[in-house]
Amino acid sequence: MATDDILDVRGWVRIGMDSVAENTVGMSRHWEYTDGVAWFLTEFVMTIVIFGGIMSTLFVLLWMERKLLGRFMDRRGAVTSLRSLWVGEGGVTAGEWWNQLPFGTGVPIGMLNRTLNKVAGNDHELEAVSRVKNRSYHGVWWMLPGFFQNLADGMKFMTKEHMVPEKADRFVYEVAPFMIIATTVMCFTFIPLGPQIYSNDSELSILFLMAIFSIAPLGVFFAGWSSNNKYTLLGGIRSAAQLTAYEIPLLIVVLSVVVLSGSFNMIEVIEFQADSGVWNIFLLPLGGLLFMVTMVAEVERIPFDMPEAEAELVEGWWTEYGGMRWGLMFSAEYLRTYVACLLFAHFFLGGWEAPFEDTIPFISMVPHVVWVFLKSWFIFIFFVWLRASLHRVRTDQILEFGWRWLLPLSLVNLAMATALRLWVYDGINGEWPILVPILITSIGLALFILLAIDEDPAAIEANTRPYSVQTTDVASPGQHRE
Amino acid sequence: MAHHKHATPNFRNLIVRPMWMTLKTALRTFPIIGRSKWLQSHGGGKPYHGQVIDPMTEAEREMYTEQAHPSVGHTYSPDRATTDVHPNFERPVTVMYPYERLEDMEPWLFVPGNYNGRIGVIWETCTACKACVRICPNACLHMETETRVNVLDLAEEGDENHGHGVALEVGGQAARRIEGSEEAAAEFQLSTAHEAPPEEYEFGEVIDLSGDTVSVRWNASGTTEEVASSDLLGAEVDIVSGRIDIGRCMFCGLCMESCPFNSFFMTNEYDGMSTHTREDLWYEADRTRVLPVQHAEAVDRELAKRAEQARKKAERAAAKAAKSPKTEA
Amino acid sequence: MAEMWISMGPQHPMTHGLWTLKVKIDGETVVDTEPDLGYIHRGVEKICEARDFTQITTYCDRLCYASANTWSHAYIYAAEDLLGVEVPERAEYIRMVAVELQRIASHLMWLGAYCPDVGNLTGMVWCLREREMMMDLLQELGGSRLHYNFPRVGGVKRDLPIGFAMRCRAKLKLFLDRIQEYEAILDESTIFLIRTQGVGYAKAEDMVNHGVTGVNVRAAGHNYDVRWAHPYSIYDELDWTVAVERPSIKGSDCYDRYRVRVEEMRNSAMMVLEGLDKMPGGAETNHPSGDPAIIAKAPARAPEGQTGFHHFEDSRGESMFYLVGGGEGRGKHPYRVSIRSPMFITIPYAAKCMIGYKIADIPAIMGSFDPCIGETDR
Amino acid sequence: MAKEVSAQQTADAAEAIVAATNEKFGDAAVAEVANHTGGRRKNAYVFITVEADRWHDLAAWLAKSQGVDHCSMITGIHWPEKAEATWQIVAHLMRMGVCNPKRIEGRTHETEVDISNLSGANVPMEFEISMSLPATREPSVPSVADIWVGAEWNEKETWDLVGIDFEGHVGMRRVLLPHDTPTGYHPLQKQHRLRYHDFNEMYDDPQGFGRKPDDVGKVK
Repeated sequence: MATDDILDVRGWVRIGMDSVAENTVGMSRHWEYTDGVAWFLTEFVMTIVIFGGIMSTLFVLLWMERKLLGRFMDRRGAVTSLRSLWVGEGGVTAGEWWNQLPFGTGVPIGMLNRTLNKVAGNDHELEAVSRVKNRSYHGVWWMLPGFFQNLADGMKFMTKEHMVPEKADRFVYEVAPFMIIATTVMCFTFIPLGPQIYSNDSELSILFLMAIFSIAPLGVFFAGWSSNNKYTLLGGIRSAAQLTAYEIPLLIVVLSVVVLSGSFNMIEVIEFQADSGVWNIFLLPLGGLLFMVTMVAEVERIPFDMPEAEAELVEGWWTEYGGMRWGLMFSAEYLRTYVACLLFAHFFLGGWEAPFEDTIPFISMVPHVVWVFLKSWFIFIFFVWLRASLHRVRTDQILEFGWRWLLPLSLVNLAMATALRLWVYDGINGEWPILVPILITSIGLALFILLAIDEDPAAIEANTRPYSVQTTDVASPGQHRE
Repeated sequence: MAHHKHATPNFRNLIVRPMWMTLKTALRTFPIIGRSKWLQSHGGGKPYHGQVIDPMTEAEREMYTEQAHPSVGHTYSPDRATTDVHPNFERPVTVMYPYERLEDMEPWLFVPGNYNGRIGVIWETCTACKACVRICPNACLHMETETRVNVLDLAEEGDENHGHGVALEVGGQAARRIEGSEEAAAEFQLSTAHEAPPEEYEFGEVIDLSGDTVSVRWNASGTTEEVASSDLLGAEVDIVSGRIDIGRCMFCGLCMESCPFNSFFMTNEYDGMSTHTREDLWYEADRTRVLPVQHAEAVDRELAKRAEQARKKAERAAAKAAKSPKTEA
Repeated sequence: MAEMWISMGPQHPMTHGLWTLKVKIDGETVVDTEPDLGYIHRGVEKICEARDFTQITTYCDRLCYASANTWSHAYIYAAEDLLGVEVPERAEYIRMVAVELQRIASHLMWLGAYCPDVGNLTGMVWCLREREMMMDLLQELGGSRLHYNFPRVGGVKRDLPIGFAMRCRAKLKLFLDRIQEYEAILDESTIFLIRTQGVGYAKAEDMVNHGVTGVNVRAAGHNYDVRWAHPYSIYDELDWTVAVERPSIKGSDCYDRYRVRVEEMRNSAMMVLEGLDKMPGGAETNHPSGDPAIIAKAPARAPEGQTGFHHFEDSRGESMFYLVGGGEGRGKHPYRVSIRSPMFITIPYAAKCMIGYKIADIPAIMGSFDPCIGETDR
Repeated sequence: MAKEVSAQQTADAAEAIVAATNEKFGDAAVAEVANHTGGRRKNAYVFITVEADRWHDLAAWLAKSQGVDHCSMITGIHWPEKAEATWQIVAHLMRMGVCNPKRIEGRTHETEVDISNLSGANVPMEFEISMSLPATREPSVPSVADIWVGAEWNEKETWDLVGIDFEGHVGMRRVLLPHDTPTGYHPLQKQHRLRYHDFNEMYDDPQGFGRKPDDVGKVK
């Protein structure tokens, strides 16, 4: 059913698990369960593969965030390079901890350390750098300077103490982080990384995904309420209001994609885009834009950052958490951003289908999982770019924008999707006439450019401020005293 | 004072303009594309760091060559443009401190006389006048002084440095040997004694020098006494030890300005002054050193100045002596 | 939600310093506010009573640590009024250069702190990058980066260093281009305009009655500036226009205050460039530090009964020193030093201004008044 | 517009105010034109000495008729050795002439001020008003917070640091000193002397609450 791919992970795993099951259960007297056991083991191994793939590439996301944000702000971002693992002040070897390992297992580590110190040690051709014994700062670009900084930060959280606020609602306080983290990680079961790399291929996978994805706001509200801190309470309420306001337009946009692709199964959505040869972004440009905006609000990133607003709520609903709970919640936020990027890639950019799949000869040699990751990281650049350049919108402005603008637009988008599907796709026995995507994209681009260069000449010339500002009737200062 | 032309809240300003500006800033940091013209300063096309100029104009170069101003031979750009530590980053503003030092990159910020860094004292030329102790706002300078007879005064008649000691003058200090103090000092064993060494002189302030007798007010008792000038020796207040509480010092530079004998310098050293306890922040003479070159230069300058003053004073005394016999005769 | 008091306490990102703003909120709306100052009261007025006139400059540097030069010059003008000292022409020009560079650095520090208040970290890093350029210039003049101890009674500590004029012109011309980059991310960003326009209204007459002065009053549309109302230094010889916002009936809001400060940065840069050209004796010459061209002889003692005061246009408002002569040491120390801090009076007014707005507007409004707590608590 | 207010304009405005004040408050207040002694331009300003109890009337009159709209600073000075003028209060007022923009038929007008021909009541003017009280345990002066709200925090600070009370001041409290400072402790009074704290006692009990006898009860 899915396109054949040279990286048929599920096939290999299935074969491996079949032989395992036969040699074990098959030999015993419960031999008739062999197929069941093999199936279970395959699913189990595939889930681990997906989990491993996501967790390791999450560090790419974190690293991109720090370095890109640094570049947007005209600085460098984290630069500690891998060399710091074996380099210290003048080749110091951290007390040669490997000698404490039992049965001499530490010896090879010691040897490796010494050779690495000799090969890529402290000295450096630049006099200024070697004078202060280049403590792994001066990393060359292919050593990915700064990549392992996030790993180190993550491990640091494990060492931090977990303190519960004094009068906090203990049970809710402990449950909330795990609700957020568990549901966020569960989303990845329904997201395929490749044609044969998925942990679950159910008929209604998108429905499940969206359901699980929207449980986390409940955990956020629990965390905000239970930390017995006025600021976190405010943060929790703000996040509850914002996430409900943006859940509905998000679901409608996802519905429009499902309507266009004709099935609730994530893999079929991608197959539809592959078979019809047109990515959904060219059919529903408005849908793509709305999806991006609502996803930014869902994962509470800068333009819609009110629940965690530094300026007045310090850290919003996270404030009272410490240690690994805070670390996991921090990574849960980035996991949710990663889910958003992957969904955008699957819904709108044709999942694992290479840009010009059938035209370029050798492009199918590249395993499809590479395209999935490249597309989602490309989308993540937009998330970081938004964070670097926009300011924080006030809560009431967010809600007003959500209800008054996004909801109607998502309905318009849904209408467009149904019209496209029923009249255009089904009408002409099941494939897109080449003119339709070109027409829709050009109209969308024209509209965007028109809006982008629109200037209010009267406002420029009169140099007044046309913005009619609705302000609550402000009590004139000093009035409240009497 | 008009508003900014495009400051109207419309779709264009919602995302397009701010994101375009941050993109330009990001693209400028990449090595090759960062230099392209359309990326340069916003709407101006001028180089992003400003013109790279030679810091010394022609006129300045000849004027200041002899002081060898530190910025000779450096190129200058208003916003730091160069780094050799990080070649694959186009224009770093941040100075990667331990690996790059600002005084190597921008020496004109650390011209020795202008920068208020750690205090450096030439203890040899200090005459314990306590001008710096009085001027310090935070009272972080502490100085122990002692009234002593200058060793040159003890030279006998024939000795080659006779007559170079401190001359008696009004307001200065004078010393008279206490009877029997010579023998007591001779057999005093510093290593085995349990009490302080015996006083050899008693010191007093000279009130006036008219005629041959000198009226002195003894520091110890405060009584004034007429003493024959023959058995008086010149004495001076000398510094024994001084210390600076770097913990309190705010590096304002008033002590450097108030020192009449320019033996007080603010070196351009800004790091390496941290310690673990407040006691270690009390810097004795050993940690308030100045660079040897500067030290030697300052000592020579000061000694030359004092020799000049001594010579002028001797001439004046000679002239006065030459003039006064006329009046007597 | 019932009304509750939350305390935006001493350590809070909104406060730009160490003070508490207790806010009574009903849901998201601010109902009542109560400022609580005095956390870093160092008793500068009491210390100055035991220091002589040169030493007090170092304490006045530390009054407002973001604009040290403006405060030490405010004190020096008051001390010269007390001791009756005439300052040479070149020293006045050098002081004007130092004060205006410090005004730019202070406004840049404010803009850098204001951007994260409204949610954008990029603005902060850009503004502090430009502030580095200004601090380099002030480091050449004063000797260190933040506290300069630069003016002396009767003149300045040292003449413009060698090559300073060339570096100053180069940096200021570059700075005038860089301001446009801030405007691209602030003025031309709808979210910034939504967050600041129509927020924190303050009428001109209300403000003056409450003692608010300086940039905040000029933002309400009235052109009042101590530099032309009670002229001191050489502002009359430079052709500069005061940065005043266009008046609106509702008074000034956060966006007006932002506009006035950006315009003032441009004016100060132009003033310094012009001052360097018109410097008597040329900006390239370098007199030794005790030279009569840059410092005049000044009496060290002020007998009792002699008083001196001076209003000074600080980057945050109108600061003032009132000195009474005749302290210990036969007048070497002042008997009483009284310091008027513009922010000590503006912060209670700004706290009242917030009533009726949302919690998210508190940092926007408070930040737009540019509080500096060092001078508030003295 | 001209670049600054000329010395002549300031001097004439000062004369006018001094004449009006002397004529209105002949007995209670003595007004004169004084000049700054330092700086390039010896600006003129109005110096008034007034009796403490008539201070509120003078303030109200200045605010109403002379257009003084801004209380810059109120300073309290303690002269322990002068028996008849132990407590001196110096108020610095300012006439800024700042007004809301006028609104004529719906359009808000510029408040463009042509500095060169400023005259009479809208020339900016500095005032220094000094009043003193004989030696008393509770020096108090009528408060002007109701005329200029800006004076409210100045008066709080003056009471907090110098101990001069202001009748009619709503909500007098300590603003600069910690709230648990013992009552009657006002640091800027001359009996509190600055001491040099040597290194080992630098950080303990700098204000000397621990070492000094408790001031409870003794007001001054």
